[in-house]
Amino acid sequence: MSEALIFEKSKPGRKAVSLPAIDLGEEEIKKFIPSHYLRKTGLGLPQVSEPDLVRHFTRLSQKNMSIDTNFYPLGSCTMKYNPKINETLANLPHLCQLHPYQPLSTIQGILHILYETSRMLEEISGMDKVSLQPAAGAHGELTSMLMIRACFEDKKEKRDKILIPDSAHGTNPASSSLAGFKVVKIKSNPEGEVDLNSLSKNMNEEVACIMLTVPNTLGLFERNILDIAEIVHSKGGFVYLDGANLNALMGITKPGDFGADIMHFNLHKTFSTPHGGGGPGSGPVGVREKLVPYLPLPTIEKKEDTYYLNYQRPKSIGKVRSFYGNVKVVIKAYCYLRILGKEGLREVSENAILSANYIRKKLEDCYPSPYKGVCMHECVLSGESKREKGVRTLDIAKRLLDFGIHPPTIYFPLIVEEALMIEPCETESKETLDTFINALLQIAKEIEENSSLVREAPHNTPVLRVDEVKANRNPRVKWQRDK
Amino acid sequence: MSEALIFEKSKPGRKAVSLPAIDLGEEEIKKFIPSHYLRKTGLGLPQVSEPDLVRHFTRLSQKNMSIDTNFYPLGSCTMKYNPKINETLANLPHLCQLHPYQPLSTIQGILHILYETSRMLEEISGMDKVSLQPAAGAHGELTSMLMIRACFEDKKEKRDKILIPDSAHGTNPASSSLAGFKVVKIKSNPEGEVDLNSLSKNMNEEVACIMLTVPNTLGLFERNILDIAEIVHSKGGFVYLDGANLNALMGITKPGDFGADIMHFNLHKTFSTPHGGGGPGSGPVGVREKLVPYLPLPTIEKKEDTYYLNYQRPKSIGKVRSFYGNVKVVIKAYCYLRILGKEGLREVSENAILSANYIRKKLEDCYPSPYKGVCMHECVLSGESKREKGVRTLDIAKRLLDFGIHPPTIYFPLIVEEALMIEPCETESKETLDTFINALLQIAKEIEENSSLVREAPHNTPVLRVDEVKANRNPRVKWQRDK
Amino acid sequence: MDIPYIPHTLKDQQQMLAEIGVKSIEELITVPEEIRLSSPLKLPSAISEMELTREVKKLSSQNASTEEYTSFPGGGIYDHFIPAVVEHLASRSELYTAYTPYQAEASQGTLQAIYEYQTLICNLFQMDVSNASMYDGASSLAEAALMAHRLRKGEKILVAKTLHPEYYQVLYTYTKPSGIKLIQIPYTSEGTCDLTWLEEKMDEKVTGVIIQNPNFFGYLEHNSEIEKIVHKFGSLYIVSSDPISLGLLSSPGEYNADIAVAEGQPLGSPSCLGGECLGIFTTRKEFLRKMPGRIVGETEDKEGKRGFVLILQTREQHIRREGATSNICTNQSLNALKACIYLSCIGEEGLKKIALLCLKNSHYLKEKIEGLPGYSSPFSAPFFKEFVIKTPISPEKINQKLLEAKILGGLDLGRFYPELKNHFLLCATEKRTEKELDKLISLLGEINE
Amino acid sequence: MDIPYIPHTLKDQQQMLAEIGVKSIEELITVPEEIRLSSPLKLPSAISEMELTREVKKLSSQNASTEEYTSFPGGGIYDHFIPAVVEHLASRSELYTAYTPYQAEASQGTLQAIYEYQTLICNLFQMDVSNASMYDGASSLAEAALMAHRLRKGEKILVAKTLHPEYYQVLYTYTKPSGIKLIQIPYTSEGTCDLTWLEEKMDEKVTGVIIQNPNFFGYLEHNSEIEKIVHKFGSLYIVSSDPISLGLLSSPGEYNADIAVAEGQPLGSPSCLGGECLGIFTTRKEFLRKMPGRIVGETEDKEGKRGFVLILQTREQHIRREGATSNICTNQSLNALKACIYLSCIGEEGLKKIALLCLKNSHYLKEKIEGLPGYSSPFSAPFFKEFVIKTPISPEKINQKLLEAKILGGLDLGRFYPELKNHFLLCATEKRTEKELDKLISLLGEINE
Ligand SMILES: Cc1ncc(COP(=O)(O)O)c(C=O)c1O
Ligand SMILES: Cc1ncc(COP(=O)(O)O)c(C=O)c1O
Repeated sequence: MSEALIFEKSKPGRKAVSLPAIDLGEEEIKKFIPSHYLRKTGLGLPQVSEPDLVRHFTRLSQKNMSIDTNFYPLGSCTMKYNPKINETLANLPHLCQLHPYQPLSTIQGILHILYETSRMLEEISGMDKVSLQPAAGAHGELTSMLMIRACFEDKKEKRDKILIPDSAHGTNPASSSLAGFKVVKIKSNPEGEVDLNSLSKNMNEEVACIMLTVPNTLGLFERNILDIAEIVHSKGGFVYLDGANLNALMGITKPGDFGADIMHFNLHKTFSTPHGGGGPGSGPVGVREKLVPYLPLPTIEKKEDTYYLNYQRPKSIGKVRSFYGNVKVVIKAYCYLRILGKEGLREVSENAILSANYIRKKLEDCYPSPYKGVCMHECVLSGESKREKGVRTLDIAKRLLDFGIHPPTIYFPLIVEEALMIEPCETESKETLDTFINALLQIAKEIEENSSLVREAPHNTPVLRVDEVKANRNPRVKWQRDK
Repeated sequence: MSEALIFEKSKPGRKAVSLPAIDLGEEEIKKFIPSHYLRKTGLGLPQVSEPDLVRHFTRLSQKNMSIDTNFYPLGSCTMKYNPKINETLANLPHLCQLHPYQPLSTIQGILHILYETSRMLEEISGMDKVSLQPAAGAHGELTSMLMIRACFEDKKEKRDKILIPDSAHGTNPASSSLAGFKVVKIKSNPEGEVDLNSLSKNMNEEVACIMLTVPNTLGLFERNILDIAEIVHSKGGFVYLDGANLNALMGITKPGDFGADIMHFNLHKTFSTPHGGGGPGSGPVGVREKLVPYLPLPTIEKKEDTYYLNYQRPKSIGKVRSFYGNVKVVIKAYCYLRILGKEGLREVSENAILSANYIRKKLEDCYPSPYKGVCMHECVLSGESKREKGVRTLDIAKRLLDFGIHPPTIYFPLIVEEALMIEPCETESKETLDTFINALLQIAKEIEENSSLVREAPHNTPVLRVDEVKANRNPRVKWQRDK
Repeated sequence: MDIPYIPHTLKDQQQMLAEIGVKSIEELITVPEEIRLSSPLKLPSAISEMELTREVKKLSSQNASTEEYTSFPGGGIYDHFIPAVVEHLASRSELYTAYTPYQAEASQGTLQAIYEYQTLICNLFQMDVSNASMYDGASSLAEAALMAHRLRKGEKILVAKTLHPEYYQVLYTYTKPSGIKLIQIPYTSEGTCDLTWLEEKMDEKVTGVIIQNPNFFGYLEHNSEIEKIVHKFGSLYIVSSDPISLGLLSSPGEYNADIAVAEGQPLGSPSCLGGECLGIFTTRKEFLRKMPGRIVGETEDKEGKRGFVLILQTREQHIRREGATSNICTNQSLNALKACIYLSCIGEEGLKKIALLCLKNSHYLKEKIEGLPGYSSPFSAPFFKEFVIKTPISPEKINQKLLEAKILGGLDLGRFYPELKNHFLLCATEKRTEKELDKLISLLGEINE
Repeated sequence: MDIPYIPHTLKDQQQMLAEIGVKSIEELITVPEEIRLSSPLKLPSAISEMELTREVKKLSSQNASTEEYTSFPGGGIYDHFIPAVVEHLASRSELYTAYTPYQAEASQGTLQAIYEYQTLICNLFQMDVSNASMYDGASSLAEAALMAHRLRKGEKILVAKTLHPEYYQVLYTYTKPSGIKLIQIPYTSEGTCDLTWLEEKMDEKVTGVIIQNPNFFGYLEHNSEIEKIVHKFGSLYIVSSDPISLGLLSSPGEYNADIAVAEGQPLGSPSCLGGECLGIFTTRKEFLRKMPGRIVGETEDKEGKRGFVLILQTREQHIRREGATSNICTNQSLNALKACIYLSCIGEEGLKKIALLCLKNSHYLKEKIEGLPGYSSPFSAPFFKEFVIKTPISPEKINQKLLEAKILGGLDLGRFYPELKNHFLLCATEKRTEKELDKLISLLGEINE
């Protein structure tokens, strides 16, 4: 059943919460605030009762697929299960009712958590120092590019290019360009890894860094990673690691050990914090020694068992957001790290790799991709072979919805036609993987036998396929009474 | 999609929570506990991962209708909205992590809440003292009948009968008989109220009390209530009030003012605490002065700003449950009473009455009941007129499910054939009532035009109509591996 | 119209009144004039959510909760670990804002969960059938006695003196109208039922024998020996048990109980001053139709799909009325749900682990305390997570001292057993750390006179 | 296999390996030998949920939270009342465990909620369009400056000195690569922007002017006058505003702002050390396609049923890559959801009430404090819920004293403004009671040297 908008449920006089009485008259208000400063018209907020409010959002919630209700193998997003204890603890009043400008003596407990989380991320990544400031992965990228920029400015080197493989995530080029760099695209070789020739040809003293994703977005570990790093380093560039895919590497290898100078983490991926319907995330950056001075303000430091915020860092790029990062997300990551411990993290990565390969193996014949062979934590297949039946990957994705499964990432990475990018995560059982595999095999059969079933999917969702063209042609971005 | 049982998801070795290590060997265990005391076989508990556990119960939850998602006008059950602030506050750690045998000095805050709730219930009902011990309405009834019994034993009067109108709820006779009384049924008159003749005829010195529901289960206020009380009192009997329908009376009249000597409340109805899928509830009992000595143990008392538990009450019927009642439910009722205050309670009842009459008026022509005219907080209609089309009230109820509406109570009260007992509650908007009204009108039309649509309903629920006969013939009350 | 829980606007009201054909709500109120209230209720005025929050938080801070205090009382309510998932899942509002699943098709969530609960409880207790919950352990036991009385008309029920005293009181209240005589079975220096006495007193007029195991003092009853004595006379063997103990100890089913009940609070419900109880009730298959309470059964929908539904409702008050097996209607369904989630979460290995942690902690504590000057252990039977200690001064005084160190001490047994003045009952669950245990031990050591 | 988050049993693993055709997971790891770790990570060992809970609760108790302390700091993060429904509804796990609603048909819950959020924000700010959230108020403002730069290539942006200093710092970091010059607008003794200075400095090379209103000190800027000055030169008027203030004060739309941003934390998110932010971003319709961030639009499904979908994705990084309007991908969607629920709950009348309560409390406080010997009020402009007080001794020392009385004092302005040494910024929201205000006043009275 469709759910009316909250505005359509509004009637003057209804209220959803009781508030204390206030006895301030017009005149008194004007004594405080001259009337030309006052708002002239209504606020345009709805007036509904609490029961209707609750029913509205509860019903809306049921119109979502989510980790807690569905398999959600969205490639590159590491949609792993979000442990409930993390939610409980991160919501403790003494953790989440703290003002950023309270005296340091009154926030030592939470600073401990932030500090220790950084230290653990350093150990996992082989970086020398981690900052928790960035609010998400892309923010971490931007922060990092600004640091690299600052470093070269400091060294008086003019480098304004960044190398980015053609398989990279869109935030990589976007962040680079936001930081004032020009993007140079590096081709992938037929194995789906960085083409060393293309790299060598493009690497020079104008290049500030290469942005690498390891494993890359095809789910493949860059086997020539040491050569890549060598080529870049030898010309004075930095190796930046997009850590979105760290879920493949924990306890197996460290970016710091294979040449990364700087990287970001996605706590909302690898470290199990929920994705919140789009955020908040947290995108800490980690750096090797030489980039430490440029980390954003403030850093959290410890001196004789007391934690403090260090703003005395003259070379820092400054602040990248207000206050100290997405603290609540970090608390959840801390809880995750403590529950898993040193033993658990490697198991996470190993099982993520196992699951991805199981899916790959079972589906690669039916949805062949140009890049074959063993993958890491995710695999990229392709719906290209279905085009001859007039079915596109988009249709396959929509049809999966009818099976109660959230589709993989589609049409990314760009270098695979009709890509299906599948990241199952270690938190999903073999039974769930089998259900998914069977659904995709079943869909392949349907494409053969009755392709319109697939082309017209979904059939069981709260709305059928929505008209995106119409939505974009004449954008309606807010509700208005008479329309 | 159907959800497998949790046992069917189990695999040896999976776990859903991490626990501390324990290093107790077989031998050490036997040092503490001789082996013949030890369990010989497995526990039969499932082994699932936390992600699978969470997904299981989350999906199950979506298979329910509930107040937070649907209109739920279950007559006699007062399915009103359950305010969220009550949930939040009742779950405060300092309220719900308390041991019943802690020193009194360490539980003064919660005793205050319990004490004040009793006082407020006394004022609302006109009773002299309220005990919060009973766990639900039926438990309150039993407690009350035991008190009446104790009182007459005390007075050395032998009275072993209880008068109960034929419209009464099943718990009334069941509780009476549990308390050792014989039940004498009193007929209703054509207006649906207690037949004074039948009452006079049956009232005598063998009768301990009459159990009255006011308004009665037809939603009608007993207009002769004062006469009824007079008849019963004049023969030395007590008037017991089943307070399940108190939502009609708050701030309008008090049971204590119309002759009730003893009564129970349903906090999970009138006072908005959630029904929990069947419980917990809370069924406090209130009494007039003469029955105070018999209240169950302990009572909560106050002496110079200090609260204590009083067990020094020699005439008490004793304990009716362990500890002090369904405390968490009481906290929620306290919150409700504080938010509504004296102003709000009357509005609650008035609006409940308004809504019930609105529904009655709109539907009584289509679903006529033998008892006509203005009702209080609920109305009883009948599907009897639809039988000629081969449709029963059960079918109508099932068809309502397809409209996203939980059906009213059906086949109760017993004195109305094919009863539809509708209690809308003051928390539902006119829009919701109109949706319900239109659905029932629509169903009436369907019965005329295509009655099998109704007879075969529901059509859109997680399961279609379930086979109750089969379920009862060969009861399967637990899952077993090979069946 | 200032109440967030009432959506009717003035205009809504007017429209509805117009439809009904009256001018005011007043006209709809059929309460006779002479009994209508002429003045408003004498209650406090409405306060806002913000003010209420402040008020209740302030009141709550006047309690000493286990959030800040270390807890050692047991006696029927226990400070066990509750995994975070339990609260998260039990707070799904489709579950807690629904009611009794009368309409099966709209209640499969609740019904399946209860069916799973029944299975889990049957498995754990090794009993054939379980109902969907009673009010608490005490009333569950009382209903068991009444059921026994329905099954075997006798004259008396023998009840262990080592049964929780409050359970005994409730049993007494419930059974009084039926005329059943309750006779208490004394305990020995082991801290358990006197078998010789029992053997002597048993005869055909005994409807049933009620035992708690582990008993109120924490000790293990001689369950198999008792079983033989009880069944020799065709009496019913009724047991109240701690569900956590069943992770380690022999189950009621194993020692052939006829009815097994329990307080289910330890399975995922917080202590809440004893106000979040769950009456577990199980019995033999052949007694199914005599059982009190609600029961969920498996069935199929009309297309053959598995579904669940309330069954055997003809036993219940809404159908059988004065002839019902019990008067219970609203039960403790949400606590049963919590138990279901708890047991599914803790799982086969987890419950064993929890039981062992209790065993270890309580035995460590007992050994250390009985080694302290002035303290001793009066009873000799094996125990699970609770035990009795004789104290050098009154438990009340000791507990007062402990309170200053943010410790909630043991339950003063003198309260229920005059002969056990200066004894207290201590409990150490899996939540107690070695540090906490040592702190208690060292404090007790300091208070030896 | 001791991790509750990994379901694979040993047997599962073996079956999967067999299907893949390898013998061990090791064989699947394509990481070159020479960079594989030879020893385990040097991290603490795994602990159990119970132990973690104990640890984190202990750590949390080392903080002084507003659960126990009375809060007077403001400066961008505020202690506003959050109705209980907000947390209840935002904890619906279908909402918080989903991701960006790329698949519209499986995400109508999130999409409709965002659409409602966009509408609520547009209405409150009286702006044409809103995106679906940015990281925080500061980065939102920085993105506004970059957008302005895309729209009007100029040389410099004038920025109020009364803008939150941390926002200024973030603005500086973000705009540096673009070469835009930031020039600060001084403030007058009113505590607001110097209009004479502004008029003087304005020219065609000014891309935009950035104002905060109420400003960082809490005072109201001369927004209409500024607007005239800014638009005279075709510059863009960019405003950062407190959304709560809009319940009472003139909105950015009313005073004709081109881009209005805000920190949305006051709308239903807890303070959380400043770690639960929400970047609100609104602008004019004609700039829609230049806007950063995600946008939800209304459309229809193929049967004509209303549905919602992400629109104008061609602006975004995953399509436009280096040419995108922003690099943002993951945003603060859950906080936008909270704002949506908060505003729907508080409603039309509620937000006005909240604003008035803030107004009343803060003015009461200010009047009383400036009456105390040694304290004075340096600025004269009207203010909303925050204001500046000159203190007789250093704010740090005052706050230390207040802390002993469980009060969190004002923000020491010397930290950001050397000229405002011995001044602090106090905030009184609707949550402050008269008693709390009086306590602060009386304590301040005691610390007048
Ligand atoms: C490979 C890769 N890099 C970077 C990002 C950006 O991270 P965020 O969304 O946290 O900004 C993503 C996000 O999906 C990604 O998959
Ligand atoms: C009229 C009436 N009386 C008594 C009861 C029994 O109350 P409870 O279910 O709380 O035991 C009910 C419950 O529905 C009822 O409707």
